Amino acid sequence: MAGGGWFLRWPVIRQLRGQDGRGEAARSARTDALRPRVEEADSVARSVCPYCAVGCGQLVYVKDGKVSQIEGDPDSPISRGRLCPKGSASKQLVTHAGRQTKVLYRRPYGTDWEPLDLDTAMDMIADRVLRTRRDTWQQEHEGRVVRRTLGIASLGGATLDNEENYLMKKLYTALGAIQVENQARI
Amino acid sequence: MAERMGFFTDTSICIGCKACEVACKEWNQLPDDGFVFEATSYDNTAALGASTWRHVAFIEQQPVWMPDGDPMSHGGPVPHSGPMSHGGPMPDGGSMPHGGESVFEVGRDGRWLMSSDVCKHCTNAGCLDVCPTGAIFRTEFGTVVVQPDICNGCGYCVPACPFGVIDRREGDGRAWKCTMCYDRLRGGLEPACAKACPTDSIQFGPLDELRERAAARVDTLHAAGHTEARLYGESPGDGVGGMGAFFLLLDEPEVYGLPPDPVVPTRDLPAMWGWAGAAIATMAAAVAASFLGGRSR
Amino acid sequence: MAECHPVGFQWVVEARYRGAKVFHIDPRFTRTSALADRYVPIRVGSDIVLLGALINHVLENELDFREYVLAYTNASMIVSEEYRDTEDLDGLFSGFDPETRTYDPATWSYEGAPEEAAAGERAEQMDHGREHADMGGPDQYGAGGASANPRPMKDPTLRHPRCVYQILRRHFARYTPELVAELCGISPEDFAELAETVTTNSGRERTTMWVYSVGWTQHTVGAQYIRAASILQLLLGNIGRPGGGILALRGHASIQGSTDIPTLFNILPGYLPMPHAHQHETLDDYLARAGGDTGFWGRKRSYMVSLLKAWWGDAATEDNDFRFDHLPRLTGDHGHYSTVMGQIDGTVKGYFVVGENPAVGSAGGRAQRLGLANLEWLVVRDLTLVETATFWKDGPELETGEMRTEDIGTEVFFVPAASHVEKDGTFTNTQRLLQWREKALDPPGDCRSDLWFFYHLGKLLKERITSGEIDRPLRELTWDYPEEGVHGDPSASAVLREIGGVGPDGRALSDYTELKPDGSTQCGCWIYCGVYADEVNQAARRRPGREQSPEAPEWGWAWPANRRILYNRASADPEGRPWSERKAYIYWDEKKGEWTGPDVPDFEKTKPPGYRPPEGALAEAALSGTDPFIMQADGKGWLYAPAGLVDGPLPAHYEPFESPVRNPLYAQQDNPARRIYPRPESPYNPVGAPRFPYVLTTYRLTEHHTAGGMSRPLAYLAELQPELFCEVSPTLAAELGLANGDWATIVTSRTAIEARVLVTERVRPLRIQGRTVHQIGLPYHWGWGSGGLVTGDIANDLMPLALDPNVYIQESKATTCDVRPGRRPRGRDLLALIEEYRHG
Amino acid sequence: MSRGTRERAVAPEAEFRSYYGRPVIKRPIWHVPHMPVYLYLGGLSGASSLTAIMAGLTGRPHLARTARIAAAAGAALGTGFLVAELGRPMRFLNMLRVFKPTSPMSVGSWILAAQGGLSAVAAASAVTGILPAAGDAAALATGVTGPLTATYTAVLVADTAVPAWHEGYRELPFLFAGSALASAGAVGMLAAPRTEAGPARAVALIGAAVETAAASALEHRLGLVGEPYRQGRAGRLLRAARALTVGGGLLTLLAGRSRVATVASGLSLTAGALCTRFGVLEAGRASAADPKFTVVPQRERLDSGAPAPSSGR
Repeated sequence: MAGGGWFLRWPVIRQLRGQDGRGEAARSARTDALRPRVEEADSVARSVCPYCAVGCGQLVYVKDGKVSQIEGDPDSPISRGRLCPKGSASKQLVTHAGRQTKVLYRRPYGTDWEPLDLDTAMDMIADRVLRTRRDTWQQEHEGRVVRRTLGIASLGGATLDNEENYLMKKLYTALGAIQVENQARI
Repeated sequence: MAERMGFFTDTSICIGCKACEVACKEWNQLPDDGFVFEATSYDNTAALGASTWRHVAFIEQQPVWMPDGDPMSHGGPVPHSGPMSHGGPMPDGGSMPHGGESVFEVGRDGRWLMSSDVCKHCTNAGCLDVCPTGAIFRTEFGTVVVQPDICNGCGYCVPACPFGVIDRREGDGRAWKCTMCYDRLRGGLEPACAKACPTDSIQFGPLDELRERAAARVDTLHAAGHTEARLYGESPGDGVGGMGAFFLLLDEPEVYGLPPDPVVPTRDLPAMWGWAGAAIATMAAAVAASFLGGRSR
Repeated sequence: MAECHPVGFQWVVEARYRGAKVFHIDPRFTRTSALADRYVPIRVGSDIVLLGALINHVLENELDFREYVLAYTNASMIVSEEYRDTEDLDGLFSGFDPETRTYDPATWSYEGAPEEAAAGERAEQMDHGREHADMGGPDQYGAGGASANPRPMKDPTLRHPRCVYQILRRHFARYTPELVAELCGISPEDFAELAETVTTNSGRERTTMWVYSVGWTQHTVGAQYIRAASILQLLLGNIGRPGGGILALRGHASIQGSTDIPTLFNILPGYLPMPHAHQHETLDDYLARAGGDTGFWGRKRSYMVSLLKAWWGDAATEDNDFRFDHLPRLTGDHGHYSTVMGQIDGTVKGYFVVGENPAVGSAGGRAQRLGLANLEWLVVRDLTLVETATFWKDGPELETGEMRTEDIGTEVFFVPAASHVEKDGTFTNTQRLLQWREKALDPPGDCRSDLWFFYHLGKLLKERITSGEIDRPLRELTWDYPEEGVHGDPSASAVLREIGGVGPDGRALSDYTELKPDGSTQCGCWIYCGVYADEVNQAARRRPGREQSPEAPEWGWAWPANRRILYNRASADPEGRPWSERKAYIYWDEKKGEWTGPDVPDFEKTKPPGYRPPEGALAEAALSGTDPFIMQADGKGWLYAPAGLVDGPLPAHYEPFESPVRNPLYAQQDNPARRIYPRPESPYNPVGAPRFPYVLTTYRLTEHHTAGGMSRPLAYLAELQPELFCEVSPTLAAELGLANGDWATIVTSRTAIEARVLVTERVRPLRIQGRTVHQIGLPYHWGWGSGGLVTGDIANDLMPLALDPNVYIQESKATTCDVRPGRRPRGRDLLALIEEYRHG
Repeated sequence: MSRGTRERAVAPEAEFRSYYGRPVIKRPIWHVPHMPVYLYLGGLSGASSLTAIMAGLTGRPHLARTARIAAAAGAALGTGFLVAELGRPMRFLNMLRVFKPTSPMSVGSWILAAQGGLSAVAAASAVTGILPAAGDAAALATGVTGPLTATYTAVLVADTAVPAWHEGYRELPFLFAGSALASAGAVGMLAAPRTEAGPARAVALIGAAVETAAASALEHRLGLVGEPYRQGRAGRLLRAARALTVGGGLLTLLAGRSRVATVASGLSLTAGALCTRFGVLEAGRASAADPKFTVVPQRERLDSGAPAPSSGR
């Protein structure tokens, strides 16, 4: 298709040379070069849809450090490559503009958010956990050893990974925090 | 030219999930269409357009239930709330009118028809025929595609489509519609909507194969008593020479917002030029007469 | 199912292609109804009447799968003379204490003294019903359920008046088609068709399956709904067989995993109960009371010790009870709603909210927000600024004047989370399948995985702790995971390997039967034992489905032991032969001397059908070759639950806590043991109050996800369902003057919200007890924030805090309300309106 | 299935089924005033070309010169409106990328290009007096491109799925031709000296008559599909067009030597022609907006057992 300059590529000339003006002759160079963008992906991760519990397989295509496409994994015996509207919107879920990517801090009685460094936030949270735990520690309750705190509670979503739930339960239990709950209750 | 590819949308197994709409938008990176509550069943998309290349229609055909918990009448077709005349929920509120003109017996259970509409990729495509720039062309897969690098937004394709599919996008100025994921097809992938469709209501494949499959499906449904099942757009003998995307419907096409007997406008083009020729002759004669008659006067 | 699990629904479509008949029973005609063979409308909260009537139909017509019932269920067992049924006590079972509103289940047990009474107090013999109730019911007995006398008296003829079969007959006798018509609004003809279809599609050649979701669980009798379905399915022989079962469709990617490896107060990983202060001082106490000693649950010491070893490593030794003391103790209900009350009362000071949004997603949203506003500190981790993180800035209580930003002392940390593609790890799906997700890329900005957050928080805490005694559990906690990548993420596969278990040789274990009670093995969750077998991440296996059998055993890994159908021994007859060729699955291969079939047998592979346990056998050895329910102490499916539930051994119909209908069956209107919070933050609609004449139910839409945090900010989803709406029938719309597309206000004692009106015949008025009952449907995906492109009022704000007493799930599927045309009042006027309604 | 119901569905009340009353086809997106003004200018240009030729041949130099200018200005201005109507005006040249006989707009673009070029040469020559032979040749050539320019737009409009347009494909060319003649005649009357304006008046008169007759046929022959020409905004515009055209025509007859009456009649005819073009666009919009115009005729066709056959291309 290349060569011959613009004149020979001019569809009218191509028409005169016998190409169909509603087909071949009308094609642009861009059209001729068109390929599915997933072909250019740097990597493909085999993932699982984060919405409901059917567990549909997803293929996550990454190009230049950005997700370029998420679609169904045809290998999955559960979903056979199919996705519902939410699963199909997964790329938007991970790339949409409303996603919050910075730590925010609201001081007591504050009227607005303030920026906060992640490391500082982690330190502050650790301090509060230890302080509250000390302040609310129950060694005994109704004459029985309970060694716990009712001052710290947790509520987790059910999109947490098993590994995450595991570390959470392990850490909370070691801290003596028992009010550990999950969407699974709700 | 490769084999002609197409869509067969079997609405009898559509669950109205709209995965096709979203998968299409994700792949083709289309803008949203605004956030408007339409109060027309679960359809807030309204219609196909420049930024909506799949549209799922929802048609409620339910028996009219009286306060005593019984359908309004017994025996014969149960009156239902399907869209009649300007049917559907009325903009002025109130309940959906039930004209009582049921073509099908909806039974006690009622029906909720859902159907994913899309560009028909007509054999004789109005949009393609009238496009003055060659932006719209027929691909090696027999599909009809707009080239966004060519389209100058003349808008002619918009009224030329007998299905109201293609539209010009505000702010962008160009015309857009379903490409049957032309880029994906070139890479041997199936279109995003067909791939996502959870129940395989949207099937993609060589058109001939799909037509056979569809005929068999109609036979199955008829045998099961669903005599209302019929194909729409599969016949090469129709007014657009057969559709590259055809449908199995459970009611008349117009109930789904589809034209019952679409015709490609260019079918009458020779006749149109003929009449234009006559008008030109009239013009010439009129002018000649005006001058020559004037001289004689 | 088509609405909320569309991709799963493809298998229903496939089944229909093969001749399956699909009934959809739902208060609303949904997208599922559209593809069902029959749609049966039902009044919310009346399902036990329907299921009970089906059970009655089976029993009265002797349509049960008798051979299965006799061999595999407790139908023939004789129940204690002291047992009194709801038929005898007008809606109560024996053992009820009206003071505490709890049951002492002692009288529900089988006849005759339990043989192993000396081994320790049995759960069902506990003196204090209160404790029984406090401990969260079934969970307290672990995965094996409550223990019960494994060898009670039996009557194989099923004629003994106190045998389970006869008790069932009496109990369900009043659950008739007429009652179904009167209470559910289902016509006798529809019921007859359903009953006929279910029974003719059960037996040797065919199976019937029931599929449910939160429409069955979010009730004050939710657990008993499931029990009712279990009874029906056991009677029809539909458990443990292909095409059978009771399938819970769970609504979140790893909600199954979140129960298996619970972030739940009352259980430890693998459904081991959390120890209770009053009962479990030592490991021995604990094991003695945590369910039976027979069946595979009889190995509970191995499971528990291996867990303690996984957590406290070398510090856990035989001498120190494997650090059983390090576990904090429960003293009652510490569930979500009790925690909220603790926040309001000021006992709870700090709160982690991780990928959850209680300000919108939990019932009685105002109470949730009052609790949040009374915290000292709050950590919210999510993808967007969910309402729970911003309630102090823009919550609805600011508009009404109940709160002022300047008065709210809660210190809030919003720490952004990584998305599912930005971390690796496993989800456990609704069929117990663990699937490993590969990480696609690093998270942006400050976003980190929850694994990162809790691992590094743990490290910081361990750095700061003292040598004091209270810090010992933390100090001794094993917390060494390899760090990876630019952010120092702990290795998720290392965590999974710990969960899957490691043997004395340091190698990953392959099966939970390898776990030892002596501390030589460690395993973070015994039911997941083997997920890292052969040092291979089994959950990451991806052999394409088309290259495998339909069971696809090499795709991911299902607990336990990669079994796809639980209790599949029941797919063969007592002699080990398939019930029929058509339904062959797992069967005994006499020549090879083992169980075989397309799935992993859920049975000891080489235990022959003829095996009979010797006297005094423990664990699985105590079960015979014909006991398929291997986690049960007696190996039987329980038609009647002699222990384990806190609100009765059998399901009985109780009205929802808020209902416009009187219970005609019993004097007892609602579940006597239900849990409520009668306090100012949690008001209730009076039963039968004329000012709340309509039935309200909530649900999800395909286009959105739960409280909307993962869907409202997405343009492609938000545009599909942009506004909160309420579905009403044309009849009700005409009565109230509601116009399609206009606004309506829905009111309960909690609050009033506004929604657009969708008038539709898909919602049908039902004839209940001779009068018309209108139901109103509300999807609950909207809130004011979460970065949502679309916003709206919060449906859950309307819901009462009334809980199932077994599992503490709130009744958000059935309540009462009023509906008014037009938008709701704003500000103080809203409070005035609610006051009016509260006090009539 | 009840046939009776279907038959009732096509009763005179035009009861029919649709999807929430939503249109089946898309409304033409062309804007006001761009599109109708272009139609007017194309007509003016085309008919003026004919007038110019005949005026030249019959020795009416002033009229010829005026008409040549009108033809060139009409084509140039019209092109301007056309470009402004494009969603991507910078890509105007893509109109000449292909030549598509199936596209009246493609054909029209080439015609307009020719008409524009030729009429410009003709007008330039007439105004400057340079290269008169070339000017005359160009003017003569517009004898072909002119009437095409004036009428191809009727084919363009008719070659759509808009029922009121498509079904009017017989009348629309005459409507446009008549309207073009009236427009050109009016401009001729207004701009040429009275001594030469006689034929222009005649052109205007015949044009007005043809326009009025075609409009009337359009309104009445099409039945239900012609409804938009009779009702609503389009109906009002077309009634105004008729009044202005008929009035302008009568005035032309009666004007005699009165300059004022001549101006009034010329302006009236021009206004009438413009109203016609605005009315046609409006009718197209209304026709597309109501599904009944799409559904009812198609349903009748199907029910009469004569569905549209394929064009067999």
